[in-house]
Amino acid sequence: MPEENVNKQAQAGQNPKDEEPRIGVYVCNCGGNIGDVVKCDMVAQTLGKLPNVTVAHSNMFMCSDPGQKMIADDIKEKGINRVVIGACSIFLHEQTFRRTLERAGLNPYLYYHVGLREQVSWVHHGTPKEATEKSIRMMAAGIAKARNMKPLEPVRLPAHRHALVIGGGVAGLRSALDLARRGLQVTLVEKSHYLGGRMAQWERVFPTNEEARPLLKRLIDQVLAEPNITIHTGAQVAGAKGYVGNYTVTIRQQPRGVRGTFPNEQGVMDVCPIKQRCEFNYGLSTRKAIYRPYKECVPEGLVIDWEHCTKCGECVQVAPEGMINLEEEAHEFTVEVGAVVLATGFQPYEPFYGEMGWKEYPEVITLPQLHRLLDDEGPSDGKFYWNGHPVRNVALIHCVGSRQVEGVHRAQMDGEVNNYCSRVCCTASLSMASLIRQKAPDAKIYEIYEDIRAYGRWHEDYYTRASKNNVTFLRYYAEEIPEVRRADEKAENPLLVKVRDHLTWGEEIEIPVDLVVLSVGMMPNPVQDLMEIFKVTPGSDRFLLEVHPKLRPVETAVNGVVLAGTAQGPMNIQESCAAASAAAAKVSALIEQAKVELEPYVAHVDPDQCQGSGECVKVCPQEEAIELKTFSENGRTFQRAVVTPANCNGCGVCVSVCPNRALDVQGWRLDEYEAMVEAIAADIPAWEGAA
Amino acid sequence: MSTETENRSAKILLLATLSGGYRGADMVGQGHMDYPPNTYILPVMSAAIFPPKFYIDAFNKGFDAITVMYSGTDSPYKGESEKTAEIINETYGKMKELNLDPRRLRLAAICTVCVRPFLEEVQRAEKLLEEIGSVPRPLTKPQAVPAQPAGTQGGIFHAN
Amino acid sequence: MPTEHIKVDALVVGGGIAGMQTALDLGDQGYQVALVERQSSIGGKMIDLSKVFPTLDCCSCITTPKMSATAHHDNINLLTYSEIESINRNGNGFTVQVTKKPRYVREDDCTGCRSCELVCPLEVSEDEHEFGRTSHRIVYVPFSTAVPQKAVVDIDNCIFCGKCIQACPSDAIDFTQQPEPVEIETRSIVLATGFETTPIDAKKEYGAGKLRNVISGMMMERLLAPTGPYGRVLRPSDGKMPASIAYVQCAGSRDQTLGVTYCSRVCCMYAIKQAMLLSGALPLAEITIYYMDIRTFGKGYEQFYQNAKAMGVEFLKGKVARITEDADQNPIVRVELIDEFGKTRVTERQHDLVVLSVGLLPGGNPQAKFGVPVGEDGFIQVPDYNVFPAVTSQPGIFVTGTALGPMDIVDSIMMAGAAASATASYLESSNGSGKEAQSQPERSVEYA
Amino acid sequence: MTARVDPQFITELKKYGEVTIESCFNCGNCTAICPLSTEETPFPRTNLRLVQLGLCDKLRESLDPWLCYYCGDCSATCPRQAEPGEAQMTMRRWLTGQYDWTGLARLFYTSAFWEVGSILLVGAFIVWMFFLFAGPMVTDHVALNTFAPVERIHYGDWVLAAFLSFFLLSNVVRMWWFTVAKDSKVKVPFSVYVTEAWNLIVHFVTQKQFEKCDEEQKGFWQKKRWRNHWFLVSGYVLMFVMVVGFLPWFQTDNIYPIYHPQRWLGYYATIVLLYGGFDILWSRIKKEHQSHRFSHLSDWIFPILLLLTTISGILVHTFRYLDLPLPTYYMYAAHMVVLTPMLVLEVPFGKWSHLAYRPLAMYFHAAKAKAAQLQESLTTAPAAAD
Repeated sequence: MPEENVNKQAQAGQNPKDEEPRIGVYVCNCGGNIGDVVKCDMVAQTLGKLPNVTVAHSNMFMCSDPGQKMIADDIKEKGINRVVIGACSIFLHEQTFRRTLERAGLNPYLYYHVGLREQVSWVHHGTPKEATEKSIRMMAAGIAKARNMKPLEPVRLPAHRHALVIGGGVAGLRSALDLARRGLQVTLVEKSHYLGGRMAQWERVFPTNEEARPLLKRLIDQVLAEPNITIHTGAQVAGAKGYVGNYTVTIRQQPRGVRGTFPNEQGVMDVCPIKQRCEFNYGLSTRKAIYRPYKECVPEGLVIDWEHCTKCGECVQVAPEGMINLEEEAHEFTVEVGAVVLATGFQPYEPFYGEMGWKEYPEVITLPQLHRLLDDEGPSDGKFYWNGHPVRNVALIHCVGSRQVEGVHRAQMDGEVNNYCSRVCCTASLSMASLIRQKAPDAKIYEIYEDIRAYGRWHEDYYTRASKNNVTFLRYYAEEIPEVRRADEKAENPLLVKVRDHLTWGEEIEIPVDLVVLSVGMMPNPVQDLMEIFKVTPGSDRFLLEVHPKLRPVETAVNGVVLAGTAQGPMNIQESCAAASAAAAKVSALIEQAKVELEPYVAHVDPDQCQGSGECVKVCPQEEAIELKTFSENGRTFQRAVVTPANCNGCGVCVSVCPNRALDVQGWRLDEYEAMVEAIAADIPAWEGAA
Repeated sequence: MSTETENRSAKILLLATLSGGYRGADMVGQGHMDYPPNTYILPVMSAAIFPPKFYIDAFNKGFDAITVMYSGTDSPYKGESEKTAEIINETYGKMKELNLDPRRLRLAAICTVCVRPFLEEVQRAEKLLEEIGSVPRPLTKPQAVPAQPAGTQGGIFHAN
Repeated sequence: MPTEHIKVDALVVGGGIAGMQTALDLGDQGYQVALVERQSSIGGKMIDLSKVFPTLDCCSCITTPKMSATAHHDNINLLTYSEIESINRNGNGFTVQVTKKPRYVREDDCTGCRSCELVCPLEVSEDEHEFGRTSHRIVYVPFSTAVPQKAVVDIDNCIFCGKCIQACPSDAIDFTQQPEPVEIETRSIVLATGFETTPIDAKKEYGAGKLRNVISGMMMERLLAPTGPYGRVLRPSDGKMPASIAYVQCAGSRDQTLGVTYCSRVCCMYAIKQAMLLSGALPLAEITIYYMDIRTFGKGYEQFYQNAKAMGVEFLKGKVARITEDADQNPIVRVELIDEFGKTRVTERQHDLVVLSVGLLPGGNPQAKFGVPVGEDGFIQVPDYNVFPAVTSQPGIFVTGTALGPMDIVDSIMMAGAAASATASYLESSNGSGKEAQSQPERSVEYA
Repeated sequence: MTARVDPQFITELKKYGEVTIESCFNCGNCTAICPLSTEETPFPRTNLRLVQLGLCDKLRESLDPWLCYYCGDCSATCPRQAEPGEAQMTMRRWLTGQYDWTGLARLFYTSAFWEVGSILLVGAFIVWMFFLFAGPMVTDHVALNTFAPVERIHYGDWVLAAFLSFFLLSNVVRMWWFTVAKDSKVKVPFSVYVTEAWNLIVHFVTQKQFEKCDEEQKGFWQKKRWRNHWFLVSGYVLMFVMVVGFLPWFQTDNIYPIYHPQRWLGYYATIVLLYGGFDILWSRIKKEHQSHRFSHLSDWIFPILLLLTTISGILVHTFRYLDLPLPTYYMYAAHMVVLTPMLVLEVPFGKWSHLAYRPLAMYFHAAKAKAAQLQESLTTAPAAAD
């Protein structure tokens, strides 16, 4: 923290412009959103009579250019030095109007925003008169605060031109690449021991029909070629300290146990006595405790599954000397970064036991498993076989784990059903249907769906092509999910799917099949730990929440932490890449200049009031945010509290304990609140609400 | 009925944190749900800045119920939730001295998407005021002024 | 007239939401950006909309700050009412010839006070179906939230009475204005050329645009917008408040007879959004949405759809085959429906107003002007759609927003970020600074 | 009741003609655009769906494909260009094959070899018959009744009529069996067959459903397809009646005066047959109308035979006028060679049969509807009395 900034802070607080408040009050109709309920003209008129209010206007759109111009003109021409605006939510336009003030030459913090839309007109539409009165009181409170407001300067901090990308899937890789090419340092951490995430497990990606892994490989190669990117696989974030521009992140890396590659890898795997479910193939095959995640995985080479390894040492015997070290320990290190990209990805929905026959019948698999099954490098070498027999009849059931209905579907652990659409499963299923047709030209393929959501560019072509490929479509009613059951002993096909088909006027259709594929939806990867570390929050669908879906779709409420890819919600590869790039653009804009500006909402000590009681230091929960310093003046030494703004997050705990009222959080001062409370409770001058 | 009485109906103050309750309140607005207009929401960065005196003063100035809507343990501020709870507890003590029903002050954890809990909190406060009426002002120690019986709002205002 | 020269890092073509956001994302990173918009105000299609799904935010409230921020950004040079004439590759950069069309109002002097508009004696109506901004005076400020807030003269209809010249307090009217050439030297170009909607007369079976009470979704946006023509929802033929409104989905998408095979991606959501707004504006109206598949795929969209259902909006599965009208000009739709008992029937249902959920068609002609290839659907085709969606086959030219295919606003804003990132990567690379051409992996990709 | 599906059925149907309805995504546009589809009887999507799912028993029991007169609107407006119109045409061929117990119809539709071969065979048979039974060729003047004595030809006609009636009727009975008798939902009482019989006549005579097809056009002369078809049928029926019923009156060596009705009727029938036959072939060549874009072999054979019959008939007539005996006799024989397969093969097994099945389908459909109505009134009547 450079000293001059602290001084500037202190100055800003200590020497407010000593001038009479001249307050400009503006009431926005919001194109009727507010104006239809609240009589904005009357609000402005009434407020105009309050002391210190120089102008009071109402306008159709305050946020529009003419609206903003009106404010700027008043500042310049009428000497307005405080602005109070009643408009939509503070989260939408506080910044907009601050910039207006700034452009007009006024300190942007001499502004107070009253939410008249979300908190008045939209919730009191039945009582317009009371809503108008409430608007007046809320605005009057704003005016009261404005009278006491002081100009503030943002805290300017140096920032590391270094970003941390968490997650080495396609979104993380894409973000890292963009950031690095922009000239920023990037640290990429990936929990597993290989890069590529879920995309590596796909057989093919739509809408280009490219094979997934070669496409991914090209991206990984580009990432590896960037000198600015440092990659840590097997690594997880263990903790973080700091703030935007200046995070110190602790990373814990699991060892691979194997150093590099060597020729006899297969032999090493063969001797390992431990057999485990292979996650890469979604359990369709097994692997050893020393294994290669998949054939062309990056980084190459074997990995030890520490959880299941018994350290029997068989592999060490077979491997070349020194290549395997079973005693390797996890280690921790820290990186200093300016911003964090969360690209933590998704996991496929795991159906409940018995949900459409899942786990109850071995012939029921999920769509990700089908990807593995049809993959030439998959457990059946790409042959469409199940249990050793060619699959001749297959049904793909859509919306398993998506678009769930309360009361029809079983809820997750948190009591909620997945009522969202997972976006990718329709086209993914359709593309798989065409792939099945290629592999098994005579197979009977059924797609059992609610709505076909082939929304994206070229997606509809998959639907058309599946139809032309003689895939039979059946449409089920949301309330009546298809039933999967065991066929008779003698039946040719092991399973029966029963659907009430909307397209066949509600007829009940029975389909004998060899394999049922559940098109499972997406769920976010469990990242509770990261949410706690970075203080980001999930939405009601459990995916990480953006600030505003339209205005700021990749940013979180925490400055310096952005979202990329499916951590935020279901997306396909193209959308993940676009989102990841957008996240990179935001990070670049934030830290590219090697400095970050922060809101000045930090604790401030009034040295005249402070008696050096030290109460504040005792309660401060932040490290090195406030301390007692000894000063000497005129031969008298005394102690005063001093704040380090970069470390203070403005929690205000110190404010409430100060016996001398010497402390305040800048911008949110206690005396301002007292004035606001008084203003709301006070009588309204010349209020003619009854008229 | 005089305009004064009509204007000075019971008032509820909601101190809502910008990272929690205030967004929740916005969410209620976006859902176009309805709640009574005598609720006044003030945005606060952190609920821990208010000393007990602030609450007592607010009751004195004309509020009849106060709900602090903070983010609870989800708060972005370390220490906010414990400290706030501490302060509120301390305030209860002072309210008792002033013969103020402690139910008038509540601390509620309201998240950014807590639409239903928000509405429930508002309803609870409304119901409480229906039951126990407005705050008798000015606030004094119980021995000075006998407890006001719960009556109509207008009656209380006239009494003052 | 001397040619004005501008030198920038990136030229953004199109001032809709995608173009504005790309310009902002580039400008925020410190690059110099020029934004060229053909219309007299930026804002694109988005500024015409009423509210946005799924948050139901007022659309103006979201767009105007972006417009304002774009216009006021230190690093963004805004050229409205300007056409790109030609582009020439110049080393690794481009020289772009732009013509600033004459507004017949000096931009620097005009304060947007509208005094001229008040005295102008003539009013012209735009296309009857585009009752967006119904009619305007000959000299007018395009709309109340236009950026820049400057008047423009509709010279073809002007009778040169001179009243505006007298009325203008800042002497800004200038009938002698000529097209101004501007030369932009740029290192990169981002195409945000946007989309058009399916013309209302595209489909013969839907009345070929002759049925007065059959309107497009875009027109309904205007009816619902606070700045709309009537301030409320009235039907065009007789100004009656419609008691029954029907939405015909896929009226311009997924229909090979129109040559459009793709899904336009936004129509389901905008129909549902309008239905919700209508049930607020006309609480007694019955709203029916005839659909083939409801595609509410985005974040929060499915819940939005379920909310609409719960609010009583009727969703009926069936493609409307024909729309006719009765003697009172009430539209009648003919459709095959499967009822809840599973019986299928053909039925004719009369409504007061029918809204065609028209689709998205490619806007502009990026292939001819910029030499970027387009796909069969007419939207720009890129070599690596999945991983580098914003990078075109022309080095230094990037694409964003609906120029790349139908998208909603969220996806456009995401895409804008992606285009900004791709452009920044290019500008930072040796290619962008003029050493060697950027090489894209050459490979043939089969699309769908 | 649960239905089992068979997606392979469509490949079976494809043998009967151009079928691309696997592309159909069941939007229902075809049904709603169809001018003949009604609230109670929606089609063609219902038929398409039966084919997609391979519910062939249900398709066999359905009358719906016959209700379509192929205006082609469904195909023209189909958003997926799945050609529902042509699929229905194909379904009609398939149904004809299903009704026909001999299996010939199926062979003719699915094999060009059988279709053409059998025509040649019948033609050869007629040539052989001429060798066996033809009279002497008088060469100084035309004496057709000496070469082909009218009573022998008339006997032949009757045999031929009996032959084709037997097959046609037996197929019609099977049609009734599949579509009416097997329908468990409705039992048609005998009285209804009688009261609804007028449907058969009306639809046969007026082809009025066809008229509805050209919905957008108004007036008899504007509705070209219906008008031409109606003329064609009238000429055909007239000719058939004259030849089979009144041959001695029609085939005569006396030339009647120009005002005689025999000549008028003959000329009328000839002109409309000639025009109709040409019109069909020309449209099919030009593919101008939606319904002519796809042509199955069977669509060609019948009009070609019809046209050849007409042309040869005209030539017989002309040669006789010109008093050219030998050309008249040879042409007469040729006339018989094309006429016979047209009647024997096309009427019960081929394209012609739709002329019978369509009005019958309308009749059965009306009868079933009436019966269903009666059943309903019986079940609801006591309830109403309560």
